[in-house]
Amino acid sequence: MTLFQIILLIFLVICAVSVSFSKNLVRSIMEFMAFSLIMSIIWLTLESPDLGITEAAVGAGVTSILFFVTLKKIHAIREGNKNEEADK
Amino acid sequence: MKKLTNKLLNWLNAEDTSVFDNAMELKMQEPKEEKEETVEQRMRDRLHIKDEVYSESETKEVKVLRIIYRTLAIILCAFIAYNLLIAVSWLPRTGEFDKPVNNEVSARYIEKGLQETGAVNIVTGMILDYRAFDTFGESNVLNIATITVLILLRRNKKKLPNEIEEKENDRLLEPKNDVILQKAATFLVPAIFLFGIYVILNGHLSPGGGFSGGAIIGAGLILYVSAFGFEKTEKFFTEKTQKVISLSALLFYCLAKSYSFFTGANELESHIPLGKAGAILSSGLILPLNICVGLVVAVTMYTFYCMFRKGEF
Amino acid sequence: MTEAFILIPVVLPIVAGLLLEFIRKLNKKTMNLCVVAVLAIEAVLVFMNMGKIGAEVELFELTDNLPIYFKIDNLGIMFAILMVVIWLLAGIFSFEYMKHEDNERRYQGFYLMVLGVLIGLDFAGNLVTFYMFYEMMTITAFPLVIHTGKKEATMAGLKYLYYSLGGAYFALFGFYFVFKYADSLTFTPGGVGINAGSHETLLLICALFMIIGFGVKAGMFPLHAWLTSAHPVAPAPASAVLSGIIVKTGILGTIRVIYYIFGTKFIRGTFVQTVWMSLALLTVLMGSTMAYKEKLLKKRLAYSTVSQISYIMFGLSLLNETAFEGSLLHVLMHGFTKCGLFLAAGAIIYKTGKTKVDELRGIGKEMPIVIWCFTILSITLIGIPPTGGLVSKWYLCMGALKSGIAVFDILGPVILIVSALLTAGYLLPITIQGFFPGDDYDYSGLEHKEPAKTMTIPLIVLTAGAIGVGLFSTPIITYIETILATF
Amino acid sequence: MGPNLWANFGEAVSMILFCIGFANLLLHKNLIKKIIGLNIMDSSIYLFLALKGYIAGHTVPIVVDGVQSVDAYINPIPSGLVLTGIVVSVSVTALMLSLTIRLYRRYQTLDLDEISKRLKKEGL
Amino acid sequence: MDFICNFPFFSIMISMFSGIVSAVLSRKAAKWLNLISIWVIWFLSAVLLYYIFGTGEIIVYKMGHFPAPWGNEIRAGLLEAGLALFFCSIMLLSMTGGRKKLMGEVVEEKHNLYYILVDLMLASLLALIYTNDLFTAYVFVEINTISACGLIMIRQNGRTIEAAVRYMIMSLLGSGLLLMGICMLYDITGHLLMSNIRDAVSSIYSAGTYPVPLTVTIILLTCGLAMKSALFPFHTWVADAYGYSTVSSAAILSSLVSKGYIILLIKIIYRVIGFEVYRASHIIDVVFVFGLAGMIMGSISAIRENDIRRMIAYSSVAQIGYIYMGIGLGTRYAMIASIFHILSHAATKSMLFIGAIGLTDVSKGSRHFEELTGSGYRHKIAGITFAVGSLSMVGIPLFSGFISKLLFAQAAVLNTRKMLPALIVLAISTILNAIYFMKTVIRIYTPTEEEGERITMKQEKVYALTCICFIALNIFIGMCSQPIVDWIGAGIDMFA
Repeated sequence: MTLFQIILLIFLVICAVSVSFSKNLVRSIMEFMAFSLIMSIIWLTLESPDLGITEAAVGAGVTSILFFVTLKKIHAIREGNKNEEADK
Repeated sequence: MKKLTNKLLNWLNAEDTSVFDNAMELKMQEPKEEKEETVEQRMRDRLHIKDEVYSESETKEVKVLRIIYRTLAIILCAFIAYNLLIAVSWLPRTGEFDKPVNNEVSARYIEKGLQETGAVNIVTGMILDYRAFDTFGESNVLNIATITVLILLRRNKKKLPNEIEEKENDRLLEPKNDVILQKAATFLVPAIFLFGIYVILNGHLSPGGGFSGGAIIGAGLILYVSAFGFEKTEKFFTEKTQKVISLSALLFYCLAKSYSFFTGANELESHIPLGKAGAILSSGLILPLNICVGLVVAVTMYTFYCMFRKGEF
Repeated sequence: MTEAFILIPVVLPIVAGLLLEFIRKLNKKTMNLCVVAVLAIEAVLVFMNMGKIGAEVELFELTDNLPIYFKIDNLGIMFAILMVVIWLLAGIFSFEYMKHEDNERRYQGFYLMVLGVLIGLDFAGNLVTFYMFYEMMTITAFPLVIHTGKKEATMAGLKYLYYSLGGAYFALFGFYFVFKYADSLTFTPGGVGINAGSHETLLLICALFMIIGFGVKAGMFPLHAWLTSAHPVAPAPASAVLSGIIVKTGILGTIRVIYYIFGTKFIRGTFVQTVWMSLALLTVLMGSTMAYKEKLLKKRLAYSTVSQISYIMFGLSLLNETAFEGSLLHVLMHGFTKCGLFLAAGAIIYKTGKTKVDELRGIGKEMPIVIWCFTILSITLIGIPPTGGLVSKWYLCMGALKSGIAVFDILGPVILIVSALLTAGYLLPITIQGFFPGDDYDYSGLEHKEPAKTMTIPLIVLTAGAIGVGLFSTPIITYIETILATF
Repeated sequence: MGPNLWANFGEAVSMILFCIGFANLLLHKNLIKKIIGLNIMDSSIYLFLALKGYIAGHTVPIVVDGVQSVDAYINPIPSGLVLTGIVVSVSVTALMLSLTIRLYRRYQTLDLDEISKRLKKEGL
Repeated sequence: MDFICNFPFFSIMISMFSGIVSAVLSRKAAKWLNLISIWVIWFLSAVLLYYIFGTGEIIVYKMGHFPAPWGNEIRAGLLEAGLALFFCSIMLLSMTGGRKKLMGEVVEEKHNLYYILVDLMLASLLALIYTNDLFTAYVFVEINTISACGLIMIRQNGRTIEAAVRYMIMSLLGSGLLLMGICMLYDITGHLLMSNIRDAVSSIYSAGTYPVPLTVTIILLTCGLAMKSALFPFHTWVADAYGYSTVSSAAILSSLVSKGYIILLIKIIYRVIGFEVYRASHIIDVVFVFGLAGMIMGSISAIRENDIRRMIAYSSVAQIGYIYMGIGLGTRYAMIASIFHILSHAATKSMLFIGAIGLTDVSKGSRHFEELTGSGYRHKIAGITFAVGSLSMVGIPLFSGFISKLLFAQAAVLNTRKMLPALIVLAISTILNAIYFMKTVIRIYTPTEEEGERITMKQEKVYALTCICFIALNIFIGMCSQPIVDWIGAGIDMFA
């Protein structure tokens, strides 16, 4: 287990925890995308590129798109931006 | 540090997305999006519910129940984590060769896989030839997921749809001419398609395969739609297209696999040439099956997107 | 396969009842004719079965070594005859009475079905068959209880159902254990061999459970409350058979379990016997006192049923021959008497609509036959010589004295006598008030309210039967001794 | 604790991720968070599997110039299983998201407790 | 190899094929295809059962050109074939019984989708019964879950959507645990085929290597399947899901879906872990305790309900508790009792749902007890069906419920350590059953003066026929239980 992999794994944990901590749904979905990307990189380092490609295409791609569409449907994105403006 | 602990506590009590403090997804639509009286009605409901939740009468039991539930859940999670970690600590070491996992099964896949399936990519050969039944079930999972999404989000044309569905339809927002997006899409979409087709066709030679390629093509379609709007795609992709493509692909899959299962089980000789290893047209059924899976996946992804966006094709 | 004929009396009424439920167009007269015909045929069949003692038939197996199995023995045939006779009489009575109730068809149909189930109960050859018919009886008798469909009737019916099912589950609970430890579940006189091994106490507890469970039907003390609320609400003929017959099935179950499965040796001298006896005596006393305090006529009779049935329970709990004879005699006697009393009450209610005891002043002048029958039956129940009550109670007391169990051999007879006095106290005043309403009573308002023949004749027959049991008690005793001889 | 905890660092991490996802699924009231937790749970299991197949020093199971010996390639089975699993999880995710949309259209909220309260109030 | 040996494979493929094709068919065509395929599978399973009875040997069928540890494999013994037959018949009866309701409750253009769901559900159930490979089992468990969710929310009102969400969350937790267990098992044994895993596990167990991971694996598998099959603490979704979905969905869900998971658990116990190893692990006591708790709590919450269908749903929670109690007793006899109870409960519960829907039809569509008063007179056959089902649930002799209670009691008596709690809880829960079912039956048969619409048998011939078939099935199970018990015993012996 190389140092690189270990760092990636730690990143993974950080992403997962911050997903559940972040108040803003858009942010948490961003973090989930990062999670999937890191996961695909880990799989590439684990000598299984099939999984890497698939995860990158699905987890980071289609799933996140579906998440965003859902957020738009439930009127979370607009409100979320408003909140951020309010924070500023 | 203190902030962190607070955050942790919040997380444990799940107060971060509580109903009533600034949780954005619980705000209601703008009044202009719906009739006044419905808004007032819902406001009244909301206030009423608020009273119900936080009125002195109910607060205690509700809170107690929540606390009990939370504590139980946390205890459960901690218990599971502890056990799993202990179990992991007893498992065979990662990355070493002499483990029960590396037994005659994987050995045969690796050593005879090329001759028996004709696939250079052993993983593809395994999932599409050795353990094809699982993969068949998997594509059926996709199929049935599509069915459920259709059931849920499909707008039925018979009875006139209610105003919420009307407003949910994103076709109202079109056309949106985003020049940058369209320019980028004109370059990107063909490349994405080509890449996806390459991945599908070389599924048995190189990493990837039907599923990833299909997902890539689906993503390309989605990008195309979001750049150029729906009326472009509605020209070539309708409900009929989806039905025909997925039906034919799955049907071919079903029949081909049934044929090979049947011949295999009854010790008949299946007349499917394996071809020369390494060529595109090789490895028997794997290439067409890859294509089928790719088609199904691409269509499914695009169907998901359409359904989510506007509830129709 | 001629043996299978013994099942005809079981099947016939059930089929007839079901037909009656489903055939719509059938005017009252023909229906009553059919019912009485079925009852008569039934009686004949049962009497014919007397010749077939020892006949047995096995239908099918529920699970391995749990067959549905019928066998005719003396005890069963005796109960069967009692049931079928009383059923016939009460049936005839009901034709007139049910005129002022609606949907007769349902009533008569279930009435027949219950009879069939009861006969099956008598002929049941092993515990599982017995239990099956016991449950079926509980279910089929239920419509009779709630027949009037009033709210209190439904409530009483619910009470009846829950108590009975609960009691049945008590019995079932013991049944599970017996099924493991007993050699077989077939009723064998003197008890099947029970190889308890180290689980003696467990099995004794099971025996107690089963006694209590069947005691529920017999209205024994801890679970008697259903009886006094269920019997009064039912229409009079139904309550007559309920409290004359159906409570007896509890007795039959107890006899079957104790004398035919566990065996008297297994129980004698254990705490089970003590608890059983004390419960029975408690019930005797409590029942009579409650009856004494009660103002409603039918309810008073129901309480008296509670106490009288516990006489039988007490006799059984003594576990010796004399008491056993006394109990069976009391079964017959009480069957006739209580059925007659309820019918008389029904006749009174039917003609005058009076339900309270105080309203019955001068009733004897209005319907003399009914009240005479009532009087004779009361005397029988109290046990004034030369009626049947005396004989059975005499045997019970003798058995108690013979049994030589500390305290109870004295306490038992005392309590029996006290309760007999109480019985006199709560039954005779009706007669006295009925015939001698006192000087201030104006005889002007009297008119002749004698009910129709179909009501009086069964009453008279029952009275005659009650007296007959007293007069010809010797042949009955000899018959019972044949039963005892098999132990 | 057994001897191999540090050697199985990756598996340990995947287990922790599993439990984080589990806790998300149990504790969050917001459906979107629940769904993300579900995804995290699944992909942690797939990480576990992929680590199981990994053998240090071996390469991708794609036959290059005819070398077909066990000590050249990693174990192909877990990769196949994970491929199947990813499909399942994406289908389930899509289903859950569409359920979310419907739920929001009906109740204008994503909080199951509040929804059940409103149901109690409406009494249907 | 005989041609009949293809039948398990045929039955799975036929249902999947009809599921795929129905997508483009019209409503009627889909309905007929569904009906025909179920019938065909029924006949295939019947022939298969007969054949296996004749030869008395297990059919092992390799899916593809490669033998077992490399390719997939399905395996059919006595128990599998019989269960397939039984599930087909229950599915058939539930569909025919609820079809009229379906017309009213589901949007007309989504009917063929409903039939697709049912087909794939049947396919997944058959695959769960027949498969001999753990990962295949997982994939089909997922199909089962998704199609069950579809069955719940095909009738779209707020309740069903919410119920579907709750159901999905609970069962996804369950399948996560299940998958994790499978992976760990794969790691310590290196196999995915059930037979090989059992050999490996027994060698591991005797050699004493990996004791901890083995225990954790057993815990994970059991918890996952228990969660999915609505064992007591995880039953929150049951009431809404069974209570508000369309009736054939409710019948299928309550009588087949959860049972499919339990069948899988039993397969895992016998064919993967090995009965002895499983009994040696202490998870079995936990299962026992949860089963007892479910028996009590389910009945109590059923008593508190005043909505007939929710009441039935809660009672099925209690019945699931019975089954797990039997598994927890941990003897062969108790396992036979559990499987018998799976059969009898499947028959009875679907019957109750079908009867209840008939009753609610004649009481202005309301399912509350006040409205139901006297509905037994307004709709005769439905009333009789419901009454028979209730009697069977209460455990009156002649009906199937009595036999299963009897078997449970015998099994409990044979197990000295757990005898007393099992028997006491059995008695209590039986009495509770009696309380709420008898209450309902009396309510149904309490005459009322107010005249509702009446429905006679002639108006609904199919429905009446279905009800009669249900009653006949129930009484058959109740009276001819001995051959069934022998068959189950033989099937369990074939497992090992």
